Amino acid sequence: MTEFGVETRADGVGVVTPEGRLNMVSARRLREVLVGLVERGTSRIVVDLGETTFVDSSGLGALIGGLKTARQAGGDLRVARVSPAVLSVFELTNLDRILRPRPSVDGAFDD
Amino acid sequence: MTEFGVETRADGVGVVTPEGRLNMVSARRLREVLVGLVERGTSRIVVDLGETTFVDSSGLGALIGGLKTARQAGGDLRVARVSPAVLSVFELTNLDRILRPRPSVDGAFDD
Amino acid sequence: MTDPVPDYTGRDGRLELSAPATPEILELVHAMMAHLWTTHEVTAQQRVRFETSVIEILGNIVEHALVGSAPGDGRRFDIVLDVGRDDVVARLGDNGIPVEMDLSKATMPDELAEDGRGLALAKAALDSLSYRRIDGRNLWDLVVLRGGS
Amino acid sequence: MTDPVPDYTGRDGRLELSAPATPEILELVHAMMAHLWTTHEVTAQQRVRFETSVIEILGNIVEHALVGSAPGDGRRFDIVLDVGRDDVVARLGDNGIPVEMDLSKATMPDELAEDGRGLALAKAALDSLSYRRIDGRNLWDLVVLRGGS
Ligand SMILES: Nc1ncnc2c1ncn2[C@@H]1O[C@H](COP(=O)(O)OP(=O)(O)O)[C@@H](O)[C@H]1O
Ligand SMILES: Nc1ncnc2c1ncn2[C@@H]1O[C@H](COP(=O)(O)OP(=O)(O)O)[C@@H](O)[C@H]1O
Repeated sequence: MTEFGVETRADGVGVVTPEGRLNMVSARRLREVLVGLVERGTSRIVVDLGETTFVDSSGLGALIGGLKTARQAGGDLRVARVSPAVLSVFELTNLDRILRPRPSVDGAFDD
Repeated sequence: MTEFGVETRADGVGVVTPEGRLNMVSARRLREVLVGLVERGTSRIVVDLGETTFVDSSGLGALIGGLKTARQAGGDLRVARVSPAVLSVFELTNLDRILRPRPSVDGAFDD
Repeated sequence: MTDPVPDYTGRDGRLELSAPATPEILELVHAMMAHLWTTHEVTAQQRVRFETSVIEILGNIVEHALVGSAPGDGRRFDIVLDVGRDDVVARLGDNGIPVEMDLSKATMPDELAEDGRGLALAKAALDSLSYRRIDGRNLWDLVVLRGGS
Repeated sequence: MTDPVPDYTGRDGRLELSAPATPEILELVHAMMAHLWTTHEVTAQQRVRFETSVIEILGNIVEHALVGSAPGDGRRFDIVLDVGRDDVVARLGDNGIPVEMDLSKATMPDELAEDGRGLALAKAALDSLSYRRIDGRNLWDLVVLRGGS
């Protein structure tokens, strides 16, 4: 089952690390985690997909939902460490443009 | 799939650590590992079952085969760190007497 | 969609599962696909396209099985999976409500949409996706060809 | 063994798999049982007794499916698994050779024996094990009761 690592860095950026598969079961939990972070004032968020082996359309929906919530609060959501398998799902849905994957978590907010 | 850790300690005792499930597929490999150790002169062997989640009758057969081979070469085979689930399989087959589980790998040859 | 219904019973290596249509079952279907990959060499690209599509279609079945039915009221599905020499195929069947949509019109929604991507993703990932209603059952046939990647 | 053949079709939560009778399939059947345990509370003792027995019977089927048949010649099996209120049940079926042994005579071999423990172990672990040959098929029914532990 999917576990979520959640931490807030010294620079105020929240890092969420879903482990395993992001499907209709775990996407609901990811949504809650992302909204919870923004509500507590953390609107700059990196979703570290380095431990995520699979993403389906509900996982993509949760990421887009998080992105919109973060932007509404003046922040942003970035995804990092995307595997080739997950990247091809981004590409098939044309979401690689809006969820532009960053190679590392540390540098995800550098631009 | 089952992996096997194999090491020979400073005191000459061989330690084999099957990880995962010991069933008809992996039992064959365990047999080969045990015979290989005895052939290379290591006849005192501890099978560390601390990472073994399941044992069926072919796994039991491989352990008994290893025990006999080790004893024929003047050594012995001991099993250590047996989980409650695996212990109940030993008990159902009355093999807990001949494969008397030891709590630790280090102390498995103390008696 | 007027092609004859493919017959998979001659595929000796096929896996068939029949199970309750619950969200938890997705993990077991992932395990079935993982089993297929251990016994056949299929490229990583083909695997991800197939797995994603199967989970999208099954996810929809599970979602619509839950709508308007109490948990445990016995809504079930079945799935056939097989890797052939030339293709990887799945058939999903369920006795749920008929699907009221035209598959040919399923297109990718706006980039900021939070849902509505499932069928368009499966169509984009597969070499062939077809839906039929036969004898009160929904039947979905999914194909990834092994030729290219 | 003259009891009527139990009918499991009314069990809405059952899992049914049909697959090639290969050694690799054991891992997938383990995954099916793991799925059962995530959806039902069964004691650790009952789980290990059931899992071990299912794998013993299936292991025998796989072994005998391989004897005298070329790999890939299409020998298959099916399995039904269910957790009910009072029991955990499995039925395994295959179209292999009839089993030429008297289950009531399967006893634990000498402690230094390297095989011959499978059926005796399943008998010891289960509350009920029965074998029937029906319509050219071998049928094994396995039951662990949930009452005690
Ligand atoms: N198995 C199904 N049963 C009934 N309706 C379905 C099924 N699959 C898809 N649909 C219909 O098609 C629509 C689009 O599905 P999809 O592209 O997967 O997006 P989403 O499920 O995110 O809305 C659904 O909203 C539903 O109305
Ligand atoms: N599915 C089966 N098909 C044919 N023969 C079987 C089957 N299962 C068991 N047997 C017979 O019963 C014997 C005892 O089986 P078992 O107790 O599992 O021990 P083992 O398989 O280690 O010999 C087997 O050697 C075989 O002759």
